[in-house]
Amino acid sequence: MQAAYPLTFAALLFCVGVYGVLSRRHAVLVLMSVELMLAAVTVNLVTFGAMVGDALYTGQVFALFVMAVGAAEVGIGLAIVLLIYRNRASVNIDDADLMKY
Amino acid sequence: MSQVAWLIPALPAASALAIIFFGKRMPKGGAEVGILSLAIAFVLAVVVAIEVFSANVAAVADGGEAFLTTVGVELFPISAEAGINAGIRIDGLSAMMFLLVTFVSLMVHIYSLGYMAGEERFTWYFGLLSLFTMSMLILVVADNLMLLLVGWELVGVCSFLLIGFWWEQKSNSNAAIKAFLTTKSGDVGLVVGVITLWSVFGTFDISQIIAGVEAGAYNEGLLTFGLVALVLGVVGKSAQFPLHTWLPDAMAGPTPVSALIHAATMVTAGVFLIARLYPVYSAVPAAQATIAVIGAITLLMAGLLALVQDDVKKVLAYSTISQLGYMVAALGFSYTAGIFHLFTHGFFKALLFLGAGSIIHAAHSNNMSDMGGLAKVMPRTFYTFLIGSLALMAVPPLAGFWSKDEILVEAAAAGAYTGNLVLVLGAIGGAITVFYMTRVLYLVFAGEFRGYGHPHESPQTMTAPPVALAVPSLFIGLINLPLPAFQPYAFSAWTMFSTEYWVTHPIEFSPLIAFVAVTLAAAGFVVGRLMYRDAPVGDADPMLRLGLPTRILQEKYYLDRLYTDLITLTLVRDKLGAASVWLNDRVIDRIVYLAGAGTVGFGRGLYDVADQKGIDGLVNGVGQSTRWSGGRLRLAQSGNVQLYAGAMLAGVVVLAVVFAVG
Amino acid sequence: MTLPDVIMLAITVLGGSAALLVVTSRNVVHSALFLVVALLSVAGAFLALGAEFLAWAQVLVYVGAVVILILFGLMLTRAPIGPMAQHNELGKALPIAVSGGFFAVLITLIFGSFGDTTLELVPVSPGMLGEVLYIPWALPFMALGFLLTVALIGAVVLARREEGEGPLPEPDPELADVSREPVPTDASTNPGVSAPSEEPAPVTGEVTR
Amino acid sequence: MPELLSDPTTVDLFALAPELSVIVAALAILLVELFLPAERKRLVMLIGMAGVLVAIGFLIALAADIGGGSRAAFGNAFVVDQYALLFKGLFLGVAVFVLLLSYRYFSEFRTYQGEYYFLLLAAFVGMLLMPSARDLVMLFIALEIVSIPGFVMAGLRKFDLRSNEGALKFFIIGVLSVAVLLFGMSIVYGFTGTTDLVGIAVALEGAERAPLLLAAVLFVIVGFGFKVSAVPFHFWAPDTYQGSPVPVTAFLSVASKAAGFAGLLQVCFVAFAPLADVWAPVLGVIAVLTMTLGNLVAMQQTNMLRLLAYSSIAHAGYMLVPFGIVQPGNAALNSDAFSAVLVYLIAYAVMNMGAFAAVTAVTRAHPGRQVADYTGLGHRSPGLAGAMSVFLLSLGGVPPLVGLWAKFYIFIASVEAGTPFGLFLAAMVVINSVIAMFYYLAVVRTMWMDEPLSVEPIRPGFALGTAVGGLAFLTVGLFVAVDLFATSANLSTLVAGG
Amino acid sequence: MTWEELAITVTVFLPLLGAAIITFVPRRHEESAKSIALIVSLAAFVLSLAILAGYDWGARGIQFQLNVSWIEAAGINYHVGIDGISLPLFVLSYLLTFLCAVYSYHHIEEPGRPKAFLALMLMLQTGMAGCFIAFDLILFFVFWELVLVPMYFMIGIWGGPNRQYAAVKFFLYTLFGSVFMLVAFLALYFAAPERTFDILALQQMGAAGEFTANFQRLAFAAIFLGFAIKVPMWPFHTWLPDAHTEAPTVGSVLLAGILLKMGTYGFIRIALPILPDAAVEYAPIIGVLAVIAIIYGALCCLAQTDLKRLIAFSSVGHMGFVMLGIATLTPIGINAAIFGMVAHGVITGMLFFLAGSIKERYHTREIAEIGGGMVKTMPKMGVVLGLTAVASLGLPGLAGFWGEILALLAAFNPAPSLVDAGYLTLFRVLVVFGAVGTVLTAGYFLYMMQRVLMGEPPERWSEAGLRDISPIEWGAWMPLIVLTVLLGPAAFLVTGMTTPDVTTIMTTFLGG
Repeated sequence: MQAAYPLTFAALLFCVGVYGVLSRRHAVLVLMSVELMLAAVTVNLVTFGAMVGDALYTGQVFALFVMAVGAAEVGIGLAIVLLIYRNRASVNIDDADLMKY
Repeated sequence: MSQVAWLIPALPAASALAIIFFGKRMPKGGAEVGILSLAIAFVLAVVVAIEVFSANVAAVADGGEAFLTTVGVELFPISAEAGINAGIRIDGLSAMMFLLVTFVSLMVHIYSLGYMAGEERFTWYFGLLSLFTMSMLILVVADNLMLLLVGWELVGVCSFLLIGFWWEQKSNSNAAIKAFLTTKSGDVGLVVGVITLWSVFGTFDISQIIAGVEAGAYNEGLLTFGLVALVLGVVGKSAQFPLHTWLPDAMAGPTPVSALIHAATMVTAGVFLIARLYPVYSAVPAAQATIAVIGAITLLMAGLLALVQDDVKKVLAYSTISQLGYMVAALGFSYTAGIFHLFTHGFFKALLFLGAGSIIHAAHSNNMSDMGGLAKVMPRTFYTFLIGSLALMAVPPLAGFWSKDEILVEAAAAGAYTGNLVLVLGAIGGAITVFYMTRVLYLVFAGEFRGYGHPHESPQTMTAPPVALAVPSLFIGLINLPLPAFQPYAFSAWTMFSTEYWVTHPIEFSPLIAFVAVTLAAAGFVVGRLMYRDAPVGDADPMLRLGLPTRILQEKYYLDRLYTDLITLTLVRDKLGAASVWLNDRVIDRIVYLAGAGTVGFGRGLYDVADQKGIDGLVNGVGQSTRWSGGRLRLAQSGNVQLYAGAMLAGVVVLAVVFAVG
Repeated sequence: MTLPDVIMLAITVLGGSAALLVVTSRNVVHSALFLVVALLSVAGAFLALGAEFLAWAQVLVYVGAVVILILFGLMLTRAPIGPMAQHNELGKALPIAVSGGFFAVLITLIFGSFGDTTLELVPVSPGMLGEVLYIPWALPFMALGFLLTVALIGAVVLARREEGEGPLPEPDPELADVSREPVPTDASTNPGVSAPSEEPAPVTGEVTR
Repeated sequence: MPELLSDPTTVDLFALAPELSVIVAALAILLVELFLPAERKRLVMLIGMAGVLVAIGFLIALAADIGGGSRAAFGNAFVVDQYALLFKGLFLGVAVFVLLLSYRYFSEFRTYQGEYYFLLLAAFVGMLLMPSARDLVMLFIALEIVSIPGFVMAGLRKFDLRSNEGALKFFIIGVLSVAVLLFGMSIVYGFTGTTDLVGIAVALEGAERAPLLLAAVLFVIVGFGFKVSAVPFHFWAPDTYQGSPVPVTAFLSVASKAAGFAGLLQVCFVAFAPLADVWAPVLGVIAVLTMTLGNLVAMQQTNMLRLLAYSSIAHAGYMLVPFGIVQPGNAALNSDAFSAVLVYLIAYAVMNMGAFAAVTAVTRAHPGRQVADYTGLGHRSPGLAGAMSVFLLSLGGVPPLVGLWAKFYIFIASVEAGTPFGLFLAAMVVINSVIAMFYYLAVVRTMWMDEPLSVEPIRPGFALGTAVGGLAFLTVGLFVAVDLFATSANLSTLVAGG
Repeated sequence: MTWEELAITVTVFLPLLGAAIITFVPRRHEESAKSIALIVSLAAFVLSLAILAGYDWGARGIQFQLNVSWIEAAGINYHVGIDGISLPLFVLSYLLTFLCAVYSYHHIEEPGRPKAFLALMLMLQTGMAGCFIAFDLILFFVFWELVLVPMYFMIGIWGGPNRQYAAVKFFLYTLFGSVFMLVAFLALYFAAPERTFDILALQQMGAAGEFTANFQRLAFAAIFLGFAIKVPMWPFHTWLPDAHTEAPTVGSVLLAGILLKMGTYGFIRIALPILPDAAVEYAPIIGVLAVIAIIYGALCCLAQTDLKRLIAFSSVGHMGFVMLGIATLTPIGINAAIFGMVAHGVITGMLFFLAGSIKERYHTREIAEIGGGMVKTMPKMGVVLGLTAVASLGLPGLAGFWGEILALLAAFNPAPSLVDAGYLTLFRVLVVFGAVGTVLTAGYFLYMMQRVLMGEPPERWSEAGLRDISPIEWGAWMPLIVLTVLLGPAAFLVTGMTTPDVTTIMTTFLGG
């Protein structure tokens, strides 16, 4: 299998995630996009793990860790979003500009 | 005895300290300490003089070396090899000066008892007098130029304090400041001169300098520059032309002060300095020529000014300047003539000033216009004043004749351009002197009293000193009779600095010059008597009706206006001072302030323009955002987290490209 | 073009489009569903690459737990069922520029250096992975455990409702303009202690250039 | 690369002692807090403090034990050497003071005090792991352990919208940069085949410089750049500092920034050392941008915390300067640059923590956090104002205080580099410190030379008082004894140890 | 550690210790702070006298030397010692601080708070004294900057009307200068064959010509800027009038008495010996700037209406003479400079004390408002002011004279290396201008004395019953008055100490 394909898939996912983070109004959507980016990283890691083929399967172990951390971050992200929602009844990131300059 | 001659300056110093600290509590307010100390000093001076003069006479007789003792100690090192030291140098000249200074100062002390009686700051006055005498004696006795410079400036400050004694009136303190600043500007020359001599000979010590000159190993041009610079100092201190304007104004001080300072001692300091360095001057003809010329100009210029003065003290002041001109001119070519005239002039000019003091005290005014007819009322003062005037007018048997005549003889002997100039101007000057003194005599003593109140003879203390001074005015001339037989025992021998100079420069008597001088004097007397017999005063005074010349003389050749108004007050203080302050506050300070404010401004500017216009502009330029109204956009920190994220990732992308390429 | 290549390409197309739909769909719930498809395609990629354990882990963790969590999140924040304006005030210009730029850079670089390398796939069994995981990678593994507990507690602290104890969140007056019904407050809960709340410095105070 | 362990049982627990004691303390706090009544909950901090002190005890024992050498655990994935000990000492020291700061501040929150201390200690565990981690995976996890509690703590003032907003911004930017970091790490792993730092360095030595690899190196640096708040990644700092509770701001500006630098140091000076000629100039430019922007914007601030935020960004700029002058292969210069960063970090930690301690004291009396609250503080409570002046002047680099040495070392390193770029950096440091003097001096001036708003003095209370006093003493004391930590911080142990 | 080595460190850091003690004095009995300050400054002064007594006048080279490493990572060591050049200023700084402590027993400007004021003063003293005994460039730099903060606070809090502007100006001016100086020190550190900050070692290297010509030119330029701002030399002096007029009395006494001397001392100790070739190149420039300062300072004084500002500008003039002495690069010149510094410290310190007391009684510094006649209203104060003013204008027989005359003397034939470089005529022109400067100085001082001392006192003051010099003031001023009079004839007190070491330092320039 050509190594480039999974890598392109990962890159595609990553960039779509970036687009999602920058453009969506809804905070939860931003979280979803972050998940996409992390998923992209895991694909990348597995591909490189296969390519390198080292005894410790570093790639795959690392991917596993990334997934765990991703899950943890979603948890925190949602907690923050809920907190903001309860205080302001709106999860629109544009309003979050109380502090500036 | 000369080893311990340093006592002479020490005595007045001790008395000065005593008076300043304990004067108030003394019965006579400190005056008695002053007089006592000076009396002892005078006695010591006489003893030293006898020792020195006899030694010199002996030296002349058996062809030995002139008397000279120097005792010195190093005060402090200024570099590994050089140092500043203080010491005394006793020779004929200093012995003579001891006599003159201590005697005149003693007379002034006694005289001041009466004159200054009842003065609020009586003790402070006597303290200053002692302080002044001390500094003059330091100047006289100093064995190195640096100590001489110290004495020189101390004398300047004391004269400032004495002239400005009644400093309540602004005019007095103005006069004092004027005196001090003019002499101080002269001192610039002195300082530069002393430094030049130091750099030429590598030492301040006078004897080493003289030895250096005789040895002949020195840089000719630099030495000339140094000596001419010293002359500038002399011009300032001895009130020669052009720095003479301060002396007449210095009359603002008490008269005894004028007598002491502006007749006998301080003003002669300049002449003394040239005499002290005579061997050096004689080695540099250019320097001697300058001296002669300056002396000649001064004696004539001052003499003319004396003609139009109404204030008796001002007349005497200008006459002093004129006589100093004589001395300086004399030193152009003859050592003995110069210092002899200095010696004699000291006595009779002090006498005249003390007399003038009594007159003013009696007439309660300085101006001759409200005096007159005082001969009858104040016989003792009149006779002593007369003797003084006759001596000044160089009437033959008296002191003035011998010393002034000697100058003319020496001038004639010297010949050449300067010698003849001094001879001619000297003679004319003599006539003018006689003329203005007769004017004074007639205006003050002849005719009726024009002032208010009724004058009376001064008390004993104020008439005794003039009498004491009258004696030397009468007979002092004889000590230097120009007869060859008498010369080895005469004044010239006493004060010579080297025997071979005494041999090569004898004192002769030329009947022709004597005759011419006396006839001129007589003519001056006759004209003076004619004009002033019936004491025409005020605008009736013939001299005041000469039109332009009178005005020029009254305006003192406009020199005063040039100095005080133009240079010191307007130009220096107001214009330059203000200009430099303006430069300081407006220009330099402003530049720095702008630099300081600049950075803050630059910071703010950078922050306003680059920071938020720059990055925001770029980001928004790309996005054709509809909702991004002008109001909302302000600064890069716009609070919108996605903008942050966007800016950050844009940065990452740019950096990635740079890295990839890099 | 071997079989695995074909599979991989298919997965790329499927996953890519699903991801695009996640970020572009107007309806939030639809995005969540498309997210599931995207993550499943990732699991497929793992299988294609021989990481079998990872694939199932992916399905279990992401698709199972995370997406459900996100759906709960949407529900709790009462996200509107219908379509909503998706784009924030930034508009689409910046995001497209940045992500497009990123993608272009990455693709060129990837093909630059890995264009021709081929992977010979050695399937990694869960046993082999497990063996490696608990000895050499023991420290990161334990640390990760600790990390998860911390994240858990952090999330609980933030998300917990506060009426029970501690200072009640008085609405920030300066945000009075924001339409929100006040949270029911019973005055009895917290006696005297007043929290050092941020006294409402006027907005202009806060905002100075 | 943690090679295969022959004998799994020999896990060297002693090496992990400091981390373990802190973890135990954290967990103990969680348990004990349940049984304490509301007003007694603040005593929980004492347990935390005990844990930290025990950790310090272990640290000293470890230092005595290895004395210069190193001690590996988990197949040298976790190495304890002089470099690691220095950093752990710094972190634990900072932990003591953050705890002191939080004691009174959080006692009023009455609710989640236990959780706060747990999160705080957890973050410190992460930091303790960071310097000993010698491979990318462990670095990433340690970084996460530090960041995640940071996100939570930043939002702890739940009733205050600013705090939530700060947390949100911190979270989004944080997660984004972690994603970029991971992406970079994966590519680096792809190229070098290993995640062990020294292994990477060895692999990079020979490898030809593929553009993707260079980009990956950048991505990894970006991850740490965020933590250190260097310029393009600094946007979160001002808002988060202002929003979060003051002790947390202190924690963020000192502790997590130090952790960022610990990671960056290892990554740049060890892993990517061969590529130094690529990333050094870029970091140098970033350093200058960070310094200048930080100082210039700080000049305009009127909110005290935002001022300190921009000031800490500026200081991050100063600390990045040595990264800009690294030259591949020039070991002497690199080790000087390395120790310059360490010295600056330690000095910065002391003076900045002090400044925040003083700000905490003042914020309790003036929640407005405006710079104007400090006018006339000198008359109200001279001790506090004195300490604050010491910290601010030290941040400005005035001599009798440790700040001078910090800048001095940076200065020496950049002048020693001899390259025109080094001199340019040195000049920028000089200009920036003069500009910085403007706003530090302005605050000091308002404290002493203006009339106070109200006369009643500000009582910082015992815990905070000791923190402020202790740090002030350290700021002056370290000036004299700068030698203590200056020599021990050198590159050789790190490179050899790995 | 024998007393020999410890003496200096104890003497320098005792005031700092005193300052610390004072800060812990509780606010209730703040008055006791004054007595503590008095005791500490007296003890420090006595110690400095002990060092003076123990100092071997004949010997050359450094005595009481202590050289222990401080930060070996950067090669900085705590190298202290004292030699003929630094001893007079060292002792003078202790004398002035002690007198200031006595003076501030009753005279602390309006925000009061003696605790803070005295602590700052003692801290200032450590900084000042430290500068003169440091023989390591960085140690010198640390003491140099240590002085900045206390003086900034002193001017900023206890100063006159626009004190804050003056304080900031003072702080940033000196900071700006010192930054350049630090760059130069580092350049020296790196250029030296084996890297060291030690001044003595660098002097040997300088003499041996280790540094290339244009390196020396650049390094000297930077060092020149740092010191010139402090002296202050002509174009950099604009901070001085503001700082002096706004500073409290004690502040301006110490500022004029000692702080200005740190700049000139720096030239003698660091700039000249370490960079001899550059010194020769820069000497004429320094000479010209010095003479401009003399003339410019005098002219500005003529136009001043504020008594304290007049004294400040007079310092610019006097420091001009000191710098002229230094510019000659001859032993006599340096001797003149050091003597000038000590004399200026004593005289101007006294003048500022007087100005402070006059302001306290007349509540104004405007000469016009004082209106003259002070000798009548306050005779003792008048006489003392008169004496000090006369000493300041350089009356021989008092302290001010030797500094000026010896500087002119030295400038007349500067060092052989300068003569070979063809600057002989330039220096001789400078001598003439310097002499003219003395006349201008005499001018403005007499003009000041006329307006303040002489004339009839306006009735507003004559009945105001101004009290004359109080015992506290006598106590604070008597040593200075005695010194002003004593240093005239007994100048060996200073030159005796300085001559041996000055000759060693200046040998490099003696050349031929």
